[in-house]
Amino acid sequence: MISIQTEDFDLGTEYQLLRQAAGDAGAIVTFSGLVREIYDSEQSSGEKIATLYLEHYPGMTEKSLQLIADQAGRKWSLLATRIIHRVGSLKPKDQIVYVGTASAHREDAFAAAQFIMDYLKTNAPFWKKQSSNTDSHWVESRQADSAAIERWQENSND
Amino acid sequence: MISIQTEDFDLGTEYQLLRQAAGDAGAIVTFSGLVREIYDSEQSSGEKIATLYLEHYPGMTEKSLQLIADQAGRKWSLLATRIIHRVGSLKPKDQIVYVGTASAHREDAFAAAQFIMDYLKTNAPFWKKQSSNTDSHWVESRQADSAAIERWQENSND
Amino acid sequence: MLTIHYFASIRESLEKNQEQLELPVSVTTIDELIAHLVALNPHFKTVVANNNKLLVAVNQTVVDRSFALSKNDEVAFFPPMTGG
Amino acid sequence: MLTIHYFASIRESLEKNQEQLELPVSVTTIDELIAHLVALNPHFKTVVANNNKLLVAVNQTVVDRSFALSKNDEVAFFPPMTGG
Repeated sequence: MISIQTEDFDLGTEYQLLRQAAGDAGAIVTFSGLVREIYDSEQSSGEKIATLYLEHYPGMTEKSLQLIADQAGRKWSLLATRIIHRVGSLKPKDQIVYVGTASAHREDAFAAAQFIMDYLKTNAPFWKKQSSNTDSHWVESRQADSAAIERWQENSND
Repeated sequence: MISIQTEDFDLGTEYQLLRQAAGDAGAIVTFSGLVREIYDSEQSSGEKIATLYLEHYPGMTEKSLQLIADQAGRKWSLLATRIIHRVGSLKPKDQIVYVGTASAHREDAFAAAQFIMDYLKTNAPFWKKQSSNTDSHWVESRQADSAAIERWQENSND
Repeated sequence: MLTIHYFASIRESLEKNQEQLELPVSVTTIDELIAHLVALNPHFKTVVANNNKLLVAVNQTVVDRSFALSKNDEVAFFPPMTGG
Repeated sequence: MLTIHYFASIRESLEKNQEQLELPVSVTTIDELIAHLVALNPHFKTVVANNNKLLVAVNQTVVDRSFALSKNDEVAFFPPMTGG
Protein backbone atom coordinates (compact mmCIF):
# COMPACT_ATOMS: atom_id res chain seq x y z
CA MET A 1 0.00 0.00 0.00
CA ILE A 2 1.21 3.47 -0.86
CA SER A 3 0.38 6.77 0.87
CA ILE A 4 1.38 10.33 0.07
CA GLN A 5 0.43 12.53 3.00
CA THR A 6 1.21 15.71 4.89
CA GLU A 7 0.60 14.01 8.28
CA ASP A 8 3.29 12.25 10.27
CA PHE A 9 3.26 8.44 10.58
CA ASP A 10 3.82 6.14 13.54
CA LEU A 11 6.45 3.53 12.73
CA GLY A 12 5.34 1.19 15.53
CA THR A 13 1.76 1.15 14.23
CA GLU A 14 2.93 0.66 10.65
CA TYR A 15 5.19 -2.21 11.70
CA GLN A 16 2.35 -4.01 13.49
CA LEU A 17 0.05 -3.58 10.46
CA LEU A 18 2.74 -4.98 8.19
CA ARG A 19 3.33 -7.88 10.57
CA GLN A 20 -0.39 -8.73 10.53
CA ALA A 21 -0.63 -8.43 6.76
CA ALA A 22 2.48 -10.54 6.19
CA GLY A 23 1.15 -13.88 7.42
CA ASP A 24 4.02 -16.30 8.02
CA ALA A 25 6.87 -13.80 7.65
CA GLY A 26 10.31 -14.55 9.07
CA ALA A 27 11.80 -11.11 8.47
CA ILE A 28 10.54 -7.53 8.51
CA VAL A 29 12.70 -4.58 7.51
CA THR A 30 11.68 -0.98 8.04
CA PHE A 31 13.43 2.08 6.71
CA SER A 32 12.67 5.61 7.78
CA GLY A 33 14.18 8.75 6.39
CA LEU A 34 14.45 11.80 8.64
CA VAL A 35 15.10 15.51 8.00
CA ARG A 36 18.71 16.21 8.98
CA GLU A 37 19.48 19.52 10.63
CA ILE A 38 22.90 19.75 9.00
CA TYR A 39 22.63 18.80 5.36
CA ASP A 40 26.06 18.06 3.87
CA SER A 41 25.23 18.36 0.18
CA GLU A 42 27.67 19.68 -2.43
CA GLN A 43 25.78 23.00 -2.44
CA SER A 44 25.52 23.72 1.26
CA SER A 45 28.15 22.21 3.48
CA GLY A 46 27.22 22.52 7.11
CA GLU A 47 24.24 24.78 6.58
CA LYS A 48 21.66 24.53 9.36
CA ILE A 49 18.20 23.77 8.02
CA ALA A 50 15.17 25.52 9.47
CA THR A 51 12.50 23.99 7.20
CA LEU A 52 12.34 21.49 4.39
CA TYR A 53 9.54 21.81 1.84
CA LEU A 54 8.56 18.75 -0.16
CA GLU A 55 6.75 19.21 -3.46
CA HIS A 56 5.38 16.33 -5.54
CA TYR A 57 3.46 15.56 -8.74
CA PRO A 58 0.07 14.22 -7.62
CA GLY A 59 -0.95 11.16 -9.61
CA MET A 60 2.46 10.45 -11.08
CA THR A 61 3.93 10.04 -7.59
CA GLU A 62 1.54 7.24 -6.60
CA LYS A 63 1.94 5.64 -10.03
CA SER A 64 5.72 5.62 -9.91
CA LEU A 65 5.86 4.30 -6.33
CA GLN A 66 3.44 1.52 -7.28
CA LEU A 67 5.66 0.65 -10.22
CA ILE A 68 8.72 0.48 -7.95
CA ALA A 69 6.87 -1.69 -5.41
CA ASP A 70 5.67 -4.00 -8.20
CA GLN A 71 9.20 -4.34 -9.56
CA ALA A 72 10.47 -5.25 -6.07
CA GLY A 73 7.67 -7.81 -5.82
CA ARG A 74 8.82 -9.48 -9.03
CA LYS A 75 12.49 -9.55 -8.01
CA TRP A 76 12.00 -10.90 -4.46
CA SER A 77 9.50 -13.00 -2.51
CA LEU A 78 7.59 -10.41 -0.51
CA LEU A 79 4.64 -11.03 1.79
CA ALA A 80 3.82 -7.35 2.35
CA THR A 81 5.13 -3.95 1.30
CA ARG A 82 4.28 -0.47 2.55
CA ILE A 83 5.46 2.97 1.42
CA ILE A 84 4.59 6.31 3.02
CA HIS A 85 6.03 9.59 1.80
CA ARG A 86 5.26 12.93 3.38
CA VAL A 87 4.91 16.18 1.46
CA GLY A 88 4.62 19.81 2.51
CA SER A 89 6.58 21.66 5.14
CA LEU A 90 8.85 19.66 7.49
CA LYS A 91 11.33 20.48 10.24
CA PRO A 92 14.65 18.93 11.33
CA LYS A 93 14.22 15.47 12.90
CA ASP A 94 10.80 15.03 11.23
CA GLN A 95 10.11 11.75 9.48
CA ILE A 96 9.95 12.07 5.67
CA VAL A 97 9.61 8.56 4.31
CA TYR A 98 8.82 5.03 5.48
CA VAL A 99 9.37 1.76 3.65
CA GLY A 100 8.43 -1.58 5.21
CA THR A 101 8.99 -5.01 3.66
CA ALA A 102 8.14 -8.49 4.96
CA SER A 103 9.42 -11.79 3.63
CA ALA A 104 10.11 -15.38 4.67
CA HIS A 105 13.85 -14.66 4.67
CA ARG A 106 15.89 -11.64 5.63
CA GLU A 107 17.83 -11.42 2.35
CA ASP A 108 14.66 -10.61 0.41
CA ALA A 109 13.28 -8.15 2.96
CA PHE A 110 16.59 -6.22 3.11
CA ALA A 111 17.16 -6.16 -0.65
CA ALA A 112 13.60 -5.08 -1.44
CA ALA A 113 13.60 -2.23 1.10
CA GLN A 114 16.91 -0.96 -0.22
CA PHE A 115 15.79 -1.30 -3.85
CA ILE A 116 12.57 0.64 -3.15
CA MET A 117 14.49 3.45 -1.43
CA ASP A 118 17.10 3.64 -4.21
CA TYR A 119 14.45 3.92 -6.94
CA LEU A 120 12.22 6.21 -4.90
CA LYS A 121 15.12 8.69 -4.64
CA THR A 122 15.63 8.95 -8.39
CA ASN A 123 12.35 7.82 -10.02
CA ALA A 124 9.53 9.24 -7.89
CA PRO A 125 8.56 12.86 -8.56
CA PHE A 126 9.40 14.56 -5.26
CA TRP A 127 11.50 17.70 -4.89
CA LYS A 128 13.03 19.14 -1.73
CA LYS A 129 13.55 22.81 -1.03
CA GLN A 130 15.53 23.64 2.05
CA SER A 131 15.52 26.90 3.95
CA SER A 132 17.99 28.09 6.52
CA ASN A 133 17.46 31.35 8.39
CA THR A 134 19.32 33.22 5.66
CA ASP A 135 18.81 31.29 2.46
CA SER A 136 16.46 29.03 0.55
CA HIS A 137 17.18 26.72 -2.39
CA TRP A 138 16.13 23.55 -4.16
CA VAL A 139 18.20 20.51 -3.22
CA GLU A 140 20.21 19.11 -6.11
CA SER A 141 20.13 15.40 -6.85
CA ARG A 142 23.00 13.40 -5.33
CA GLN A 143 25.42 11.65 -7.67
CA ALA A 144 25.44 8.75 -5.18
CA ASP A 145 21.70 8.25 -5.69
CA SER A 146 22.01 7.80 -9.45
CA ALA A 147 24.92 5.41 -8.85
CA ALA A 148 22.89 3.42 -6.30
CA ILE A 149 20.33 2.22 -8.83
CA GLU A 150 22.99 1.02 -11.26
CA ARG A 151 23.88 -2.03 -9.19
CA TRP A 152 20.27 -3.26 -9.42
CA GLN A 153 20.39 -2.91 -13.19
CA GLU A 154 23.60 -4.94 -13.39
CA ASN A 155 21.75 -7.72 -11.60
CA SER A 156 18.72 -7.57 -13.88
CA ASN A 157 19.96 -10.51 -15.99
CA ASP A 158 20.21 -12.87 -13.00
CA MET B 1 23.15 -1.43 23.46
CA ILE B 2 22.65 -5.16 23.60
CA SER B 3 19.94 -7.14 25.42
CA ILE B 4 19.37 -10.87 25.79
CA GLN B 5 15.93 -11.41 27.28
CA THR B 6 13.00 -13.78 27.56
CA GLU B 7 10.47 -10.89 27.33
CA ASP B 8 9.04 -9.61 24.09
CA PHE B 9 10.06 -6.17 22.78
CA ASP B 10 8.06 -3.33 21.27
CA LEU B 11 9.53 -2.25 17.95
CA GLY B 12 7.80 1.14 18.01
CA THR B 13 9.32 1.97 21.40
CA GLU B 14 12.74 0.73 20.34
CA TYR B 15 12.58 2.81 17.17
CA GLN B 16 11.75 5.99 19.09
CA LEU B 17 14.59 5.36 21.56
CA LEU B 18 17.01 4.83 18.68
CA ARG B 19 15.74 7.99 16.98
CA GLN B 20 16.34 10.02 20.15
CA ALA B 21 19.79 8.50 20.70
CA ALA B 22 20.84 9.06 17.09
CA GLY B 23 20.95 12.87 17.10
CA ASP B 24 21.00 14.18 13.53
CA ALA B 25 20.28 10.88 11.76
CA GLY B 26 18.96 10.84 8.20
CA ALA B 27 18.21 7.12 8.06
CA ILE B 28 17.03 4.48 10.50
CA VAL B 29 16.78 0.79 9.56
CA THR B 30 15.12 -1.80 11.75
CA PHE B 31 15.18 -5.54 11.26
CA SER B 32 12.99 -7.96 13.14
CA GLY B 33 13.08 -11.71 12.91
CA LEU B 34 9.89 -13.67 13.60
CA VAL B 35 9.15 -17.34 14.31
CA ARG B 36 7.73 -18.86 11.14
CA GLU B 37 4.98 -21.43 11.47
CA ILE B 38 6.13 -23.40 8.43
CA TYR B 39 9.88 -23.76 8.56
CA ASP B 40 11.29 -24.84 5.19
CA SER B 41 14.69 -26.12 6.27
CA GLU B 42 16.47 -29.03 4.62
CA GLN B 43 15.46 -31.24 7.55
CA SER B 44 11.77 -30.50 7.84
CA SER B 45 10.02 -29.33 4.72
CA GLY B 46 6.59 -28.00 5.47
CA GLU B 47 6.53 -29.11 9.10
CA LYS B 48 4.22 -27.01 11.26
CA ILE B 49 5.99 -25.61 14.31
CA ALA B 50 4.25 -25.55 17.69
CA THR B 51 7.10 -24.12 19.77
CA LEU B 52 10.61 -22.86 19.20
CA TYR B 53 13.09 -23.05 22.08
CA LEU B 54 16.10 -20.75 22.03
CA GLU B 55 19.15 -21.68 24.07
CA HIS B 56 22.21 -19.44 24.46
CA TYR B 57 25.61 -19.23 26.15
CA PRO B 58 25.29 -16.50 28.80
CA GLY B 59 28.30 -14.23 28.82
CA MET B 60 29.66 -15.29 25.45
CA THR B 61 26.44 -14.21 23.74
CA GLU B 62 26.68 -10.60 24.93
CA LYS B 63 30.41 -10.56 24.19
CA SER B 64 30.02 -11.82 20.64
CA LEU B 65 27.14 -9.45 19.85
CA GLN B 66 29.16 -6.52 21.19
CA LEU B 67 32.06 -7.58 18.98
CA ILE B 68 29.76 -7.67 15.92
CA ALA B 69 28.29 -4.25 16.76
CA ASP B 70 31.80 -2.80 17.23
CA GLN B 71 32.91 -4.22 13.87
CA ALA B 72 29.88 -2.64 12.19
CA GLY B 73 30.73 0.66 13.90
CA ARG B 74 34.23 0.58 12.40
CA LYS B 75 33.02 -0.29 8.90
CA TRP B 76 30.22 2.31 8.68
CA SER B 77 29.31 5.70 10.16
CA LEU B 78 26.68 4.83 12.73
CA LEU B 79 24.96 7.20 15.14
CA ALA B 80 23.24 4.48 17.19
CA THR B 81 22.93 0.69 17.20
CA ARG B 82 20.61 -1.60 19.15
CA ILE B 83 20.38 -5.40 19.32
CA ILE B 84 17.77 -7.43 21.20
CA HIS B 85 17.68 -11.22 21.08
CA ARG B 86 15.09 -13.30 22.88
CA VAL B 87 15.77 -16.70 24.46
CA GLY B 88 13.53 -19.39 25.94
CA SER B 89 10.29 -20.73 24.59
CA LEU B 90 8.62 -18.97 21.65
CA LYS B 91 5.59 -19.58 19.45
CA PRO B 92 4.87 -19.00 15.74
CA LYS B 93 4.65 -15.28 14.84
CA ASP B 94 6.61 -14.29 17.98
CA GLN B 95 9.43 -11.82 17.58
CA ILE B 96 12.90 -13.37 18.07
CA VAL B 97 15.43 -10.68 17.24
CA TYR B 98 15.62 -6.93 16.68
CA VAL B 99 18.43 -4.91 15.11
CA GLY B 100 18.22 -1.14 14.74
CA THR B 101 20.80 1.10 13.09
CA ALA B 102 20.87 4.87 12.60
CA SER B 103 23.16 6.83 10.32
CA ALA B 104 23.38 10.08 8.37
CA HIS B 105 22.85 8.15 5.11
CA ARG B 106 20.74 5.14 4.19
CA GLU B 107 23.60 3.14 2.65
CA ASP B 108 25.37 2.86 6.02
CA ALA B 109 22.23 2.09 8.03
CA PHE B 110 21.18 -0.68 5.60
CA ALA B 111 24.63 -2.26 5.30
CA ALA B 112 25.27 -2.25 9.05
CA ALA B 113 21.90 -3.82 9.92
CA GLN B 114 22.44 -6.54 7.34
CA PHE B 115 26.04 -7.14 8.47
CA ILE B 116 24.95 -7.46 12.11
CA MET B 117 22.22 -9.97 11.21
CA ASP B 118 24.56 -12.01 9.00
CA TYR B 119 27.20 -12.30 11.72
CA LEU B 120 24.67 -12.80 14.49
CA LYS B 121 23.33 -15.86 12.63
CA THR B 122 26.71 -17.59 12.46
CA ASN B 123 28.86 -16.05 15.22
CA ALA B 124 26.59 -15.55 18.23
CA PRO B 125 26.00 -18.62 20.45
CA PHE B 126 22.26 -19.20 20.06
CA TRP B 127 20.68 -22.53 19.19
CA LYS B 128 17.11 -23.20 18.07
CA LYS B 129 15.13 -26.34 18.83
CA GLN B 130 11.80 -26.65 17.08
CA SER B 131 8.91 -28.82 18.13
CA SER B 132 5.89 -29.81 16.10
CA ASN B 133 3.06 -31.80 17.62
CA THR B 134 4.81 -35.06 16.70
CA ASP B 135 8.51 -34.32 16.67
CA SER B 136 11.27 -32.21 18.18
CA HIS B 137 14.77 -31.49 16.87
CA TRP B 138 17.58 -28.98 16.85
CA VAL B 139 17.61 -26.72 13.80
CA GLU B 140 20.67 -27.21 11.59
CA SER B 141 22.67 -24.23 10.40
CA ARG B 142 21.74 -22.95 6.94
CA GLN B 143 24.36 -23.09 4.20
CA ALA B 144 23.04 -19.70 3.02
CA ASP B 145 23.98 -18.15 6.37
CA SER B 146 27.63 -19.16 6.13
CA ALA B 147 27.68 -17.89 2.54
CA ALA B 148 26.16 -14.57 3.62
CA ILE B 149 29.14 -13.53 5.70
CA GLU B 150 31.63 -14.24 2.94
CA ARG B 151 30.67 -11.18 0.92
CA TRP B 152 31.58 -8.93 3.88
CA GLN B 153 34.99 -10.58 4.09
CA GLU B 154 35.65 -9.99 0.38
CA ASN B 155 35.06 -6.31 1.04
CA SER B 156 37.36 -6.19 4.04
CA ASN B 157 40.28 -4.82 1.99
CA ASP B 158 38.30 -1.81 0.74
CA MET C 1 -5.75 20.44 -25.50
CA LEU C 2 -2.28 19.72 -24.17
CA THR C 3 -1.89 20.25 -20.41
CA ILE C 4 1.61 21.26 -19.32
CA HIS C 5 2.71 21.08 -15.67
CA TYR C 6 5.80 22.69 -14.16
CA PHE C 7 7.33 21.59 -10.86
CA ALA C 8 9.87 22.76 -8.26
CA SER C 9 12.58 25.15 -9.51
CA ILE C 10 11.06 25.15 -13.04
CA ARG C 11 7.66 26.14 -11.65
CA GLU C 12 9.22 28.93 -9.57
CA SER C 13 11.30 30.33 -12.43
CA LEU C 14 8.39 30.34 -14.88
CA GLU C 15 6.05 31.61 -12.17
CA LYS C 16 3.34 29.17 -13.20
CA ASN C 17 2.14 25.69 -12.20
CA GLN C 18 0.57 24.76 -15.47
CA GLU C 19 -0.87 25.92 -18.74
CA GLN C 20 -3.06 24.58 -21.50
CA LEU C 21 -2.17 24.69 -25.14
CA GLU C 22 -3.66 23.68 -28.47
CA LEU C 23 -1.00 21.43 -30.01
CA PRO C 24 0.06 23.00 -33.36
CA VAL C 25 0.14 20.52 -36.24
CA SER C 26 3.85 21.24 -36.74
CA VAL C 27 4.66 19.99 -33.22
CA THR C 28 4.99 16.22 -32.98
CA THR C 29 7.80 15.63 -30.45
CA ILE C 30 8.90 16.98 -27.08
CA ASP C 31 11.85 18.70 -28.76
CA GLU C 32 9.46 20.48 -31.08
CA LEU C 33 7.16 21.37 -28.19
CA ILE C 34 10.11 22.97 -26.37
CA ALA C 35 10.97 24.99 -29.49
CA HIS C 36 7.34 26.08 -29.72
CA LEU C 37 7.24 27.15 -26.04
CA VAL C 38 10.47 29.12 -26.51
CA ALA C 39 8.89 30.94 -29.46
CA LEU C 40 5.88 31.85 -27.29
CA ASN C 41 7.94 32.87 -24.27
CA PRO C 42 11.67 33.72 -24.65
CA HIS C 43 12.09 33.37 -20.85
CA PHE C 44 11.24 29.67 -21.28
CA LYS C 45 14.54 29.22 -23.09
CA THR C 46 16.75 30.32 -20.21
CA VAL C 47 14.75 28.30 -17.71
CA VAL C 48 14.08 25.11 -19.56
CA ALA C 49 15.51 24.72 -23.04
CA ASN C 50 19.16 25.12 -21.96
CA ASN C 51 18.82 22.82 -18.98
CA ASN C 52 20.21 19.44 -20.00
CA LYS C 53 19.22 17.92 -16.66
CA LEU C 54 15.57 18.78 -17.30
CA LEU C 55 13.20 15.83 -17.16
CA VAL C 56 10.01 15.49 -19.18
CA ALA C 57 7.04 13.26 -18.42
CA VAL C 58 4.14 12.51 -20.74
CA ASN C 59 1.02 11.12 -19.12
CA GLN C 60 2.97 10.72 -15.89
CA THR C 61 5.81 8.63 -17.32
CA VAL C 62 9.30 10.03 -17.95
CA VAL C 63 10.11 10.04 -21.66
CA ASP C 64 12.95 11.28 -23.84
CA ARG C 65 12.74 14.32 -26.06
CA SER C 66 12.03 12.42 -29.25
CA PHE C 67 8.78 11.09 -27.74
CA ALA C 68 5.79 11.56 -30.11
CA LEU C 69 3.02 13.69 -28.59
CA SER C 70 -0.73 13.23 -28.95
CA LYS C 71 -3.08 16.19 -28.78
CA ASN C 72 -4.58 15.53 -25.32
CA ASP C 73 -1.38 14.52 -23.56
CA GLU C 74 -0.44 15.63 -20.06
CA VAL C 75 3.14 16.93 -20.26
CA ALA C 76 5.30 17.87 -17.27
CA PHE C 77 8.68 19.58 -16.99
CA PHE C 78 10.75 19.21 -13.82
CA PRO C 79 14.31 18.99 -12.46
CA PRO C 80 15.85 15.65 -11.29
CA MET C 81 13.91 14.17 -8.41
CA THR C 82 15.14 14.55 -4.84
CA GLY C 83 12.66 12.70 -2.63
CA GLY C 84 13.27 10.18 0.11
CA MET D 1 40.20 -26.34 37.49
CA LEU D 2 38.94 -26.41 33.91
CA THR D 3 35.23 -25.68 33.52
CA ILE D 4 33.58 -27.36 30.52
CA HIS D 5 30.16 -26.26 29.21
CA TYR D 6 27.96 -28.20 26.80
CA PHE D 7 25.17 -26.61 24.78
CA ALA D 8 22.17 -27.56 22.66
CA SER D 9 22.28 -31.05 21.05
CA ILE D 10 25.68 -31.77 22.67
CA ARG D 11 24.28 -30.97 26.13
CA GLU D 12 21.25 -33.17 25.52
CA SER D 13 23.26 -36.14 24.22
CA LEU D 14 25.75 -36.01 27.09
CA GLU D 15 22.95 -35.33 29.56
CA LYS D 16 24.95 -32.64 31.31
CA ASN D 17 25.33 -28.85 31.16
CA GLN D 18 28.84 -28.67 32.48
CA GLU D 19 31.57 -30.35 34.43
CA GLN D 20 34.78 -29.41 36.16
CA LEU D 21 38.08 -31.12 35.59
CA GLU D 22 41.64 -30.91 36.84
CA LEU D 23 43.67 -30.44 33.64
CA PRO D 24 46.16 -33.35 33.40
CA VAL D 25 49.75 -32.26 32.64
CA SER D 26 49.66 -34.35 29.45
CA VAL D 27 46.78 -32.29 28.04
CA THR D 28 47.86 -29.04 26.38
CA THR D 29 45.49 -28.59 23.40
CA ILE D 30 41.78 -28.94 22.64
CA ASP D 31 42.53 -32.05 20.58
CA GLU D 32 44.25 -33.60 23.59
CA LEU D 33 41.40 -32.56 25.88
CA ILE D 34 38.91 -34.32 23.59
CA ALA D 35 41.05 -37.51 23.66
CA HIS D 36 41.16 -37.26 27.46
CA LEU D 37 37.35 -36.84 27.71
CA VAL D 38 36.83 -39.84 25.39
CA ALA D 39 39.06 -41.94 27.70
CA LEU D 40 36.95 -40.88 30.70
CA ASN D 41 33.61 -41.44 28.94
CA PRO D 42 33.39 -43.58 25.76
CA HIS D 43 29.96 -42.06 25.02
CA PHE D 44 31.72 -38.73 24.56
CA LYS D 45 33.33 -40.13 21.43
CA THR D 46 30.07 -40.78 19.56
CA VAL D 47 28.63 -37.45 20.63
CA VAL D 48 31.53 -35.11 20.24
CA ALA D 49 34.79 -36.53 18.97
CA ASN D 50 33.37 -37.75 15.64
CA ASN D 51 31.45 -34.54 14.98
CA ASN D 52 33.50 -32.48 12.54
CA LYS D 53 31.00 -29.60 12.73
CA LEU D 54 31.56 -29.31 16.48
CA LEU D 55 32.65 -25.86 17.65
CA VAL D 56 34.87 -25.18 20.64
CA ALA D 57 35.19 -21.94 22.59
CA VAL D 58 37.82 -21.13 25.17
CA ASN D 59 37.04 -18.25 27.52
CA GLN D 60 34.02 -17.41 25.35
CA THR D 61 35.88 -17.12 22.06
CA VAL D 62 35.70 -19.75 19.30
CA VAL D 63 39.13 -21.38 18.79
CA ASP D 64 40.50 -24.20 16.67
CA ARG D 65 41.51 -27.56 18.08
CA SER D 66 45.21 -26.83 18.27
CA PHE D 67 44.51 -24.02 20.76
CA ALA D 68 46.78 -24.25 23.85
CA LEU D 69 44.81 -24.58 27.09
CA SER D 70 45.57 -23.02 30.46
CA LYS D 71 44.55 -24.71 33.68
CA ASN D 72 41.66 -22.39 34.66
CA ASP D 73 40.14 -21.97 31.20
CA GLU D 74 36.42 -22.01 30.52
CA VAL D 75 35.88 -24.45 27.64
CA ALA D 76 32.61 -24.96 25.75
CA PHE D 77 31.49 -27.51 23.17
CA PHE D 78 28.52 -26.76 20.93
CA PRO D 79 27.07 -27.31 17.42
CA PRO D 80 27.03 -24.54 14.76
CA MET D 81 25.01 -21.54 15.88
CA THR D 82 21.45 -21.05 14.66
CA GLY D 83 20.25 -17.81 16.23
CA GLY D 84 18.53 -14.84 14.65
